[in-house]
Amino acid sequence: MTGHFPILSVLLWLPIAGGLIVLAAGRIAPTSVRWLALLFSLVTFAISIPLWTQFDTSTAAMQFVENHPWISTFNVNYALGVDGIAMPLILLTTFMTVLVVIAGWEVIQFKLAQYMAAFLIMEGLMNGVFSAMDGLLFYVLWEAMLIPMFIIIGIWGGPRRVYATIKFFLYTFLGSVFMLVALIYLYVQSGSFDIQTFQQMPLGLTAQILIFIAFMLAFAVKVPMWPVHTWLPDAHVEAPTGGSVILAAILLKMGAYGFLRFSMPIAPDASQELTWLIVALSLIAIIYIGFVAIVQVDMKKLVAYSSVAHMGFVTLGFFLLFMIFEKTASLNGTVMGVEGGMIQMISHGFISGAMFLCVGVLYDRLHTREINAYGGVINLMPGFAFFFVLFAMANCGLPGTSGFVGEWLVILTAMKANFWIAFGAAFTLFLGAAYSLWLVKRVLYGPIGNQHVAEMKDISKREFLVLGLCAIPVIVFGVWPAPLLDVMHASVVNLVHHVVQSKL
Amino acid sequence: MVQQIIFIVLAAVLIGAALGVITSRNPVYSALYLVLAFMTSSGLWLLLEAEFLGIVLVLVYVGAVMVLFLFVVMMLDINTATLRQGFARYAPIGLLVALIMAAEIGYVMWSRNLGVTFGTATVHGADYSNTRELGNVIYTNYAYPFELAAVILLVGIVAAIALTMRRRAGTRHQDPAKQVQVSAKHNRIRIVKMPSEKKPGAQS
Amino acid sequence: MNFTLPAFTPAIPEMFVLGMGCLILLVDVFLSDRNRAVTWWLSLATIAATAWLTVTVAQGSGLLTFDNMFINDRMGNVLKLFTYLTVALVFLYSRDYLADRNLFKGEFYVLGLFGMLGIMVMISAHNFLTIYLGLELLSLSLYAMIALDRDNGVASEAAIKYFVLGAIASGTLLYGMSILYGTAGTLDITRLGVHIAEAPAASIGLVFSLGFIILGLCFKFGAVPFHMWLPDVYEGASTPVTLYVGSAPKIGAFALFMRLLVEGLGGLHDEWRIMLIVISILSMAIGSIVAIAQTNLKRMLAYSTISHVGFILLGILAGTAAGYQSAMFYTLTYVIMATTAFGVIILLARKGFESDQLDDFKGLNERSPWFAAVMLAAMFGMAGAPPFVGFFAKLYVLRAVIDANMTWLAVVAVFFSIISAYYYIRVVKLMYFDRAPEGARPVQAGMDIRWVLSGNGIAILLLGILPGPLMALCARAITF
Amino acid sequence: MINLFDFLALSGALFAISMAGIFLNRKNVILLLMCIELMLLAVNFNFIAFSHYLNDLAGQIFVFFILTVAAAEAAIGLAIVVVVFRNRQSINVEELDTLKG
Amino acid sequence: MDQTMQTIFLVIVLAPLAAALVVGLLMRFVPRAASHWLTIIGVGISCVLSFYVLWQLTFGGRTAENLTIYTWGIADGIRFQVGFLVDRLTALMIAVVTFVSLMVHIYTIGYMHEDPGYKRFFSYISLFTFSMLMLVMSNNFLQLFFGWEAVGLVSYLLIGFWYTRPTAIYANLKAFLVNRVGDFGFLLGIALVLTYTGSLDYADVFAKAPSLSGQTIQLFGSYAWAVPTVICILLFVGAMGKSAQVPLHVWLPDSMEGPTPISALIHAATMVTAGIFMVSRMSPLFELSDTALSVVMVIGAITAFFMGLVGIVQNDIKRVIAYSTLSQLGYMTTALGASAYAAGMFHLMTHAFFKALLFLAAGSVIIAMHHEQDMRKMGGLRKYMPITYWTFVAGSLALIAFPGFAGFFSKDTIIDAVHESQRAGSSFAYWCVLLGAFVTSLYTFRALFMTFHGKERFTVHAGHDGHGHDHHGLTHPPKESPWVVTLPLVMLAIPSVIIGWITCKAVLYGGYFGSSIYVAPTHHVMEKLAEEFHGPSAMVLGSLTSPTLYIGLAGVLVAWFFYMKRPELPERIAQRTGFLYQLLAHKFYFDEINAFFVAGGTRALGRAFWKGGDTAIIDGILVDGSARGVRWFAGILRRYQSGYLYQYAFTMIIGLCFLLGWLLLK
Repeated sequence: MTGHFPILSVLLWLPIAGGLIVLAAGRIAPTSVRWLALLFSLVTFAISIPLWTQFDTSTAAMQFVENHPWISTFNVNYALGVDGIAMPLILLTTFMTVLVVIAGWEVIQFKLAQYMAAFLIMEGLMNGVFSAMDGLLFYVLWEAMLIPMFIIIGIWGGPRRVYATIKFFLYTFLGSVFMLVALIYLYVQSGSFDIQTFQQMPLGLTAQILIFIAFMLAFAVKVPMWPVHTWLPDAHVEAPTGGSVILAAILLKMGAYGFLRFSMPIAPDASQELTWLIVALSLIAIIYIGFVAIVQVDMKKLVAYSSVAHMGFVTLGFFLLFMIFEKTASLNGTVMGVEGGMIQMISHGFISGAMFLCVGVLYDRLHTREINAYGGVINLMPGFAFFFVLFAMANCGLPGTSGFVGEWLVILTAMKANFWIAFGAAFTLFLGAAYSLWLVKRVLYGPIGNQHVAEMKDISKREFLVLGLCAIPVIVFGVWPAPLLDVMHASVVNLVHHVVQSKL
Repeated sequence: MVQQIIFIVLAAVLIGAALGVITSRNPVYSALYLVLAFMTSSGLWLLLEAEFLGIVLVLVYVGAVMVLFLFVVMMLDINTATLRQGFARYAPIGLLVALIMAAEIGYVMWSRNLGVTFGTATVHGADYSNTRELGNVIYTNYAYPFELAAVILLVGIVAAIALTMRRRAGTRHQDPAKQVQVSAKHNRIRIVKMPSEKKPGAQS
Repeated sequence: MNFTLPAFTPAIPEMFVLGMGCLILLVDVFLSDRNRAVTWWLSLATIAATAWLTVTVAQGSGLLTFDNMFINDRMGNVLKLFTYLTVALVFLYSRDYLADRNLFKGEFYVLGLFGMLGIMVMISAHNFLTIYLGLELLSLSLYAMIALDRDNGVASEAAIKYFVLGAIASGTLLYGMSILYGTAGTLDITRLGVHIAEAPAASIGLVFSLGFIILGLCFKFGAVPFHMWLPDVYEGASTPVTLYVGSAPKIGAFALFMRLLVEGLGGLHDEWRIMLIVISILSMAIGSIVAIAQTNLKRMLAYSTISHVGFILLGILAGTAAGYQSAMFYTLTYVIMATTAFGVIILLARKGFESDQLDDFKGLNERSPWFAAVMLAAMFGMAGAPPFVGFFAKLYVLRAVIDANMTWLAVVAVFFSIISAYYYIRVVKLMYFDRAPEGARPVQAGMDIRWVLSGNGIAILLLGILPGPLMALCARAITF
Repeated sequence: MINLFDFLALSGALFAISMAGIFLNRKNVILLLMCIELMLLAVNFNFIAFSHYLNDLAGQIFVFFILTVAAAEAAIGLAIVVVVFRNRQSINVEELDTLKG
Repeated sequence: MDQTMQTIFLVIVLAPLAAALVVGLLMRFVPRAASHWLTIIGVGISCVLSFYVLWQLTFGGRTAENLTIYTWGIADGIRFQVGFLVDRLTALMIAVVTFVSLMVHIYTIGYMHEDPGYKRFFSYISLFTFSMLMLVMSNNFLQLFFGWEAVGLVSYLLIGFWYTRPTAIYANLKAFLVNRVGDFGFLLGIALVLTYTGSLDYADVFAKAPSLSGQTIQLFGSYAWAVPTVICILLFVGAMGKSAQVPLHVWLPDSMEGPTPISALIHAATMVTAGIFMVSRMSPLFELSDTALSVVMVIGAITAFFMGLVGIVQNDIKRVIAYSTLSQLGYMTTALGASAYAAGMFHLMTHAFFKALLFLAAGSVIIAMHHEQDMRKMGGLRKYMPITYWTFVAGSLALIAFPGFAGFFSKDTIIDAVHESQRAGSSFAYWCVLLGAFVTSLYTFRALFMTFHGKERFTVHAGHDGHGHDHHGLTHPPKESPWVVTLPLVMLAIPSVIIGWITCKAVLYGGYFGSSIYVAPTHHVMEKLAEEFHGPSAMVLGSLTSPTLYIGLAGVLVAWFFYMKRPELPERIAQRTGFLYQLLAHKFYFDEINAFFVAGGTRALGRAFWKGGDTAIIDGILVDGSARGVRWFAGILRRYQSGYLYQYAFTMIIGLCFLLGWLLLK
């Protein structure tokens, strides 16, 4: 179905072109950089909106498809398309990029053009990752994205940025090269890199398990799942605010997305076999990491760990379906888990992004992330305190915020699978509240901590705008997630029906 | 029968000379042992009806290459004492490797005969000239390699000169670049103006 | 005595280079240092003309001449064209560098051209004799070029090491050839192939000779355990020579593998595959690991070369057409990336400053963002990260390996590629994350080198985004 | 009449000796060069013997070229040795170790 | 007609929300006066409408309404909806909630008039009203959970209202976390409900409830638990959190750190009763499991008695009332456990009135004492603030179930019900609630006497400095509070006195709740009582023959003896019975245990995971360790590249040997 406006290609290439233009502008007209970057991100966001408005929720088929041959030798195609699983993530990407650009407005002084360019380029690549229908294209974009992120953390990061960024790069590189081997293996078997071909082709159990593990290495690192999560706290802590936001809001989602796109449909039987593993790791992430988050002394680290814990819900939600199917041999109750995971992804995108933005707001004023360096901030920054409490509450899954929806659905599903899994998952109620609100208590409340705090100014209009933009979806999807659920429903149902059919 | 004896004698000498090359304490001796080795092997080649190569070996190697070796060895008068230190230390491993190598080669050559069978060599009559045979092909079928060999020699010359030629002070040499750039008008003739002489006794 | 004059046309490029080499040698004698540039221009012109000639006399299917000692086929021509390109790049990059160190002599270019001729001979050699001669022509030129910087102790040390080891290697290769000759009774590649094909079982002589042959070939490539010369030579030689040694000869070496091992001894694939597996794993391991400990960039790149060679061997040992194509693709793209990397080193060098230490790259992004980006492309390209061409090279090779049911080998390979990624990104880290040391001057280099180097870097990216054509070229070059 | 394989064994012995020489003379570069010459000699033996027993001149031609190349090689090698000596006042291998690691 | 009802419900819910949002979000632009008018109007509207609804349902002959507002989301065919179920149970609750809330709004004008956070406070309490209404009007578990958490949030915000006080922000964090522990069980219970009934809609769930009774679930090993038992216990855990039952009661006393109106509204009248309401709402489920009900009853009884004991030794007037709240909640829970839901709900209602009254009165005292809450520094206030005094007395009498007062009808019924109940643990519960009556009257009148009677233990200085916060003493003698404070007192005093008379027949025995509460025929406690019930007056007379009354009076006497007659005695007794006194003074050491084991344990565990797991093992050994390993290995390997020509040659030759050897051995 060619001929229509190549919206996905535009979403992929426009930001990249924008990035290059911004780079050039950095040389020629440094003053215009900010506005150019904002312009490009806004335009991209505007272009991405039709994805939602013109999206056909009734079908699980790929939409807005583009397909051109790319590397004939390998029968690789430049094939783009989105379904209900990918589309919301693309909007999330375009939306968050706008925020990041605004957030970096005055904060970044050093090499601003490169900073903005890096984010724009990354936006394009991420859109590509979510819309790629060809395995190799997916991999190329997936890997290519490491480079700008590597540089963002490395140049604009904190004191230990080099360690953090190299750790980040090698960790993710380690994961993804094995995925590459798996992809090539699949290619050799099927003679094409088309993901849907992969999903249809039959595979032996051993092959499936090996492939599943190869993919899992890549995705588990990105998600990140315990025990390959340790790059995340470092990367988050050292990255500049914008970097942390993108990292938490979108990069992590790519891992979970990979599970839905590759691991589960391509190796369903292996997924069935290894569900116990994923579920166990997810629960560890929820509980173990929750405990770890409580005792953090660094705000960003705390939020980072909370991200890990929340992503645990995503993977848990995805893989519960195998357990339920094994237990009840029926599909009802399975879809809810996957949808819960999806919602958790989206909402975590907004919430963690917002949390990092909040931390950034504080950091810009006091230039420290030590929790103990703050205290009684609310006395001087009531406006900020409003948002901070709101997002903290969303972070601990308060009903009425989007953070609740995912956890709710996943826990309900978990109970179908097994009481104790639900029991473990429900720990988040306590742990999430504990680390979020203890943070709030120590940072916001109490008498004014010290004279540095006493000099803090309340959020500027720009910061208000950014946080406000984050708050809207958090509330809206909290009180009315129906549209989001509708969008992904058809695709998820299709996926679930696909993955419970053995490929042996 | 005679050939057998000659072969055995020469082979023994060759091995001995080779051993001498690698064991003698003084590089000059080694070089001379090498000369001996070449001589004997040229003899052995004659047994194989390779007269031309046998002679070339003597001429080129003994006559040129080895002389060059000796020249260099003597030019850089190297303190042979230091160069022979620790000679024995690596001898065992050296011998071991050599023996393994020899064993492997011997195994393949002797006990397995390379896994192929050879017809006996045709013995040519007295009218047969190995040199003519070579000459026939070397400028025809092998013109291309011959040219390449020429280039290699050229490279050798260029390299040797470029690496070793020094312009020492006081040595006389001509520089073509300068020669072609001279112009008779400016560099060669100098026209000197002289005042005309006065007549003697003008002051008197 | 019946002899028919062979067809010269297929070999016209070689003859032309030979003639021009001698001509330049003569002309150079009559040039004063002031207008030495003439030599430079002549050499570049020669290369351009040769390229043109090569294209004009190019033959689709292999055409043999000179008693089947010379073959002009598509693979050969593609390889030759890339050889010209690389040598031309070497000449372009090296000019200012040499001038600064008054090495800007005619000999450098003459030897360079003769070395190129050697590569060409190797590429289109179809007989042990021509293979050997081409090899020696190249090697001798290289020895001389390395030692050319004759007041530099390090360079001469590198030269002597390279020379001695090279001589041993070629001696060993010759020994292998002699046994081959004896066993197969021929020096001709095709006939050798036929002999092996017809023989009921591989005779032990052939198998035995294989060991010597592989030593000779792997030495040229610099594969473990015959790699020892490589780091020392890379570090010791002056950067332009390193650039030369590190780029064009690899193409020749690849041709050597193809002619001797594949076309000649292809029948013994099962024997040499296992050896190459060991060698390539060792190469990847040593190359990836030891490079981490390096502080000298040239030396680090030397080790990275070793690990890349490991990858190239992977493609060859796969033993399928796709495998050879992938190895060719890898070689060519590697050469492009290597030229870029060394080009940047040369670019940053100044009179009395080599900039071959890793620390010399600190804060390059502040001094010259553009060339920092170019170096970044080279580094990530070598690390095999998309969207740079290095990724597709690895992909191509891995695909061939997996296709040959050696997935485990692919896993090993990617594992080492992770380790090697570390030292590549360390360079990026130095350029981007570290502050420039005091008194670090902005890049000062001629426009010509700036432009060419930029093009070189952009090529890494463009080939990475659209690798199709080059892949297709390799696919068409090797067909059987 | 002498057996081909006697010659081959002889050349093999020479080859092995040259290898041993490389191991034994670990200091003097010139001796290393001489060992290489020995190695080439062994090769030549092989070729000539084979060409004789195969009744094929190609082997001898090859030897011819080997001799030529070897001469050039020796020239360059010795030139390099001289250069090294000029720089280091020594050709002791154990002193040529600035490049390592 | 539905349409109008729906709009009415919506207005009831949204009016406070709107007010809250306007005042809260536009705080900067809303003038001070407008803030309280807006919210009062908002709550007022919903109060009026609530009473209208109550009227309609009670006398208007309207039946229960169950309607859906909008679909929150559909996942997996399960429609999560937001809707209202308004039957008499709900109607009663919303009436109580809105009424008390309105009173508190008015009261606040006076109580907070000098507080900087005036507007914020109003927006909070309106928001609370909204949340509470959502909770009680919900017709499904999702919305119930929403309201459940929302009231928790507001209570969190309000306890920490004075966020600069360390104690306050400690208390609110504690409150939220303890509630979260309860919600933990609650959520699991809901999940189980969904799992076994496939719906979260009350109607469907209750319809399917009987089918649950047979099913079992295996939790530990192979022992099969009855599903209803598990569900109900889990749900009740939630109730324990919200309604502060032992051992999750620890947050309630601390929550007194919040402003007094909050204590009245949230921590006495409404929010804490959410648990009671929820259990009654879930009666169709609870009725399925005797085990669960026994648990409920025992927990309630324990709370009722032991928390009352603690109340005796408190000196902070608000804490005394707080503990009394705990114990009264215990009574309600016990009633539920005895399947006397009606009694529980009835006590909930009456308690809402008189406990709110008591808190507000206490608040009025606190105002007069300039935020001095220690009763030992009060006394003899009666003559200064008569209205407060008399309303307080009314409240106290209601609290101690003095015959005729509201509390009497509800509490006596509960005691009788427990007496009647045959359920396991009922006898224990009976003694608890019986003795509880004594304890109740003891601490209530202790508070009354210490505050209003006896000699004045406060000092009055000449007014040199502003407020008495810094040192004990007032700048001017205490005076009666303004009308905005006293009006609510009176308004609340009236129902505290009379509501029992009016409604007890209907609510308790008249089957007022009808279908909204289900009692299994085997659990017919109330029916039994109904047989003995002959109208309120008869009940009052009947009480003269029942031990309860005298036990209560005994408590009053004891209080009088110790705190009026011989005020020095308590000290001595305290010293004598050292351990017992300490035990009570430290509230059975619950806080200490929690602080040490729960909080400390959590932090210790977290630190162990972090330093031990992440930093040491994963990062130290696996990640950085491997990196170090490679670097070390590289250092080793590079030494092999020794720079010696011969070594290079050896390597090559040995390599060659291996190649050849291998080839030959193959």
